[in-house]
Amino acid sequence: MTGLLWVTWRQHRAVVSWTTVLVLVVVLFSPDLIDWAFRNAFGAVVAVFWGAPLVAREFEERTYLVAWGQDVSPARWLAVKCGLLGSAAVVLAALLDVRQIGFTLFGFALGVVAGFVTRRTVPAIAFTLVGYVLVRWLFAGETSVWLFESSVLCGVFGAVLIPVAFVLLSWRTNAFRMGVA
Amino acid sequence: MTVRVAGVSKRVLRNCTFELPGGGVTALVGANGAGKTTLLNVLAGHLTADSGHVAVAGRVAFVAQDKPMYKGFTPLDVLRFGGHMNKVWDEYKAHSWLHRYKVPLKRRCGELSAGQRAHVAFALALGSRPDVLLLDEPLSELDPLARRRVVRDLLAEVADTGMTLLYSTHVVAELGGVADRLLLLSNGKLIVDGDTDELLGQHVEITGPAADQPPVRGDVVLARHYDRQSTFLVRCQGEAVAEEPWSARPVTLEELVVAHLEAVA
Amino acid sequence: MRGLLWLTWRQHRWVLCSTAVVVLLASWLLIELDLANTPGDAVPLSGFYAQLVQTAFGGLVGMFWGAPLVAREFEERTYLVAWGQDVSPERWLAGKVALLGLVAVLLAVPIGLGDGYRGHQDVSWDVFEVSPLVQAGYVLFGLAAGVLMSALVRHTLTSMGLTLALYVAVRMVMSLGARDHYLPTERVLSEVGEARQLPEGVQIVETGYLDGDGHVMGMPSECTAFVNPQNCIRTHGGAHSFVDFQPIDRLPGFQVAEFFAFTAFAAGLFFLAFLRLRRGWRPSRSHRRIAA
Amino acid sequence: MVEFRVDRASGLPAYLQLGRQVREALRLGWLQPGDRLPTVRDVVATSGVNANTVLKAYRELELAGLVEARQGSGTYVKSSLGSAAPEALDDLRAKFAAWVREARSAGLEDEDIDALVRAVLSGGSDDGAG
Repeated sequence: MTGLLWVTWRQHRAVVSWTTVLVLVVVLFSPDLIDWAFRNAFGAVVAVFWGAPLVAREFEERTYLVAWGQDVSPARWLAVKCGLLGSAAVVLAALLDVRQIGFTLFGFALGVVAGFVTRRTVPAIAFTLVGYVLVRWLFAGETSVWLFESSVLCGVFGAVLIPVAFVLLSWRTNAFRMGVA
Repeated sequence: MTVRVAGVSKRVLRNCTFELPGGGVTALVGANGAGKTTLLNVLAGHLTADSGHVAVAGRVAFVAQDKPMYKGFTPLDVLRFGGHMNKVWDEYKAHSWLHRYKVPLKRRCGELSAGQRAHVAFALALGSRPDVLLLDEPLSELDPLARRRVVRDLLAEVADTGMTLLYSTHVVAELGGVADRLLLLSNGKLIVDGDTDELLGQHVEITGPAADQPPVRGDVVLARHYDRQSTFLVRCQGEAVAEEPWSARPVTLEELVVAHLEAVA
Repeated sequence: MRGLLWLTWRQHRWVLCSTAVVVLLASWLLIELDLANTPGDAVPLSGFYAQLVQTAFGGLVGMFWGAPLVAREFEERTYLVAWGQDVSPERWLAGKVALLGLVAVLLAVPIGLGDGYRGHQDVSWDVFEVSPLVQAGYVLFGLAAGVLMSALVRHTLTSMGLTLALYVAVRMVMSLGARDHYLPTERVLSEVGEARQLPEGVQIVETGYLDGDGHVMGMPSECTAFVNPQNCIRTHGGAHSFVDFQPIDRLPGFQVAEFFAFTAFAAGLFFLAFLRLRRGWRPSRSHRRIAA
Repeated sequence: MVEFRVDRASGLPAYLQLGRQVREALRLGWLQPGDRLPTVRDVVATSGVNANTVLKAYRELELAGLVEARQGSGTYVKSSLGSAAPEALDDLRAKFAAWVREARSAGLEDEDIDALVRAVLSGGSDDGAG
């Protein structure tokens, strides 16, 4: 696993770092107006800059042939990356506002799926953005219209999207082949 | 058998069947769009065949034609990537390849030349100690000297480790003595699959007075008729003996491949 | 120029169409539903999100049109093709920017018309951004930011991020800070504690207290505890309370000022982008022409 | 030690080219019985020929009785091809060189000499008597 830790950090250190800095800046000293706007937009930022490029860039640069050509099976590669980046996103969202955790998870998962569907960065970002805003719009009405707090619902919706990503992955390549020693 | 392909169809590939023994060097030749890359991708596991069965024994390494690589990584990062992402990783082998071809280790791959990027891709592939190495037009970015040295290094690697090498190429003239097996693909179908030495022995070009059949037993691959003269490229089973006024000439690999491709084109 | 028209359309038609769809949908929501003055004054959700598109319009165009413009060419290495022709890189960029800018401004008109759910006042400071002119300024600025970041960073994802950051930052600084001070504010004085009469629909910029000789006096700390601290302030020498504001009739002028401010920014950024292009890249085929 | 050179564009299979070069070396006395042929790995590394081809060539030479593989230590030359003793070889070469000079002075080009020699070689016995 530590191998994938290094790979995930090496590939995504830039985007994770500046997002963290942004969150700290907003949390530590920002007037409440910006704070409110950023807090709600954080889910979109993670979706667009973390989720969408995760797979879309690999397809676009054709480096999926490198990433999924190693011993580590593509399924584990995706699982560990989503796990690491997902939990980092949750931690940052928790810093901002607990309600955002659900939305952020959903946004991230939506981005990954959009990456699989479009396989190009800019379209993936566009779909993710539109999808995120639409779903926030649907759920944002009366928060308890679906019996659950909307952010929890989004979180569940996001959790459902992750297996969808794995299904799409296995269509793309035999994702679950065991790493041959 | 290290690589077994039975009745595989995918995109343009139609019902491909062949087997590669371990430790052999096989050349995959074919016109553009004949399905070489698709076949290699299926063998590498990046594409799953629509029908048929593919079995590859052992570890597979695949280097695509455009040598894709993370442009933000330096060659050192790529070696670390190989180490982290593989159970079996031979840092020395990968590093010595980069050293031998003088690839700068600290510069980002995006800033390296195409040839250097190719060497980084080779180092990553060889470093994972594959049992089967699949290369899609490996020599296309290399200068003549590097090309010769890479062929020697790859063959030495095959000799040392008993690895099976399957590579696609357009430069047929350079196959002699390198590939001991030739697979010829034409729009998705395998039209020739044989040992290069046997193929050379079997094929002969017979020229003589105009006739519609050559004087020798064997199937005619290509026939050309002029007003008083005919030339036949024949693939015969046994020894090809041609008396006067016919004359027989041994055929080179390139002529053989071009003839087969032309016959089917 | 006709060649560039085809090229720009051929290369960017999907992103142009999808943006247009989103923008027109939002505009329709803002314009059409507003007339139907839906029951209840709460802002229906569609209105909120339409306003979201209206505010983010310039940024979206910057991110999706401007940021990939040059960066994508470098990432795919297609700049060798694009700038290897007889059209020089500068004219290539000028043509694309002109055409994209034109379409962006055209889209700014509908997005700027719908005043949506802001109480239907025809003229009010709340609907400052509801004006095609202002939206045109924003979108040109967004596009310029995208193109510059694209030329500087030459990496799509990063330039999208930087474009968004620059756009949000400048828009915040302008609308929260600078906009109120395009012209010096007018001041109305009144006795401490008396109700102030202000003209209709003003934009209040600053309120506070003046001491005896007319200097601005901060709220004395002791008085903060009182519910109505008037007499406490009087005792601490507070003579008058003042209100600085911008009268409503200045609104159109401010909108024009904001338009020129953002177009000036845009011009500056475009110039820098061209500079970066020319300095960073030799002239195209022309330099290969050997003197006859 | 012999250095193999494979002409990749020729119609002759590589393993036959290797065999021919070994036989040539034997005839010209560069390889003596008891010499060791280069290992398969060295031939692969120096002349870029794949291992199976080298093995095939060595096995073909072994079947022809020219070389023998000694377990674990490589392939050694067993018998020479030079039917004639080396001294006889030199004497014949001198005579032949004289003949070539004579032919050239008679105005024959190299191609004519080549065709003449090939005709005599393929003509076989009848010319011998004449």
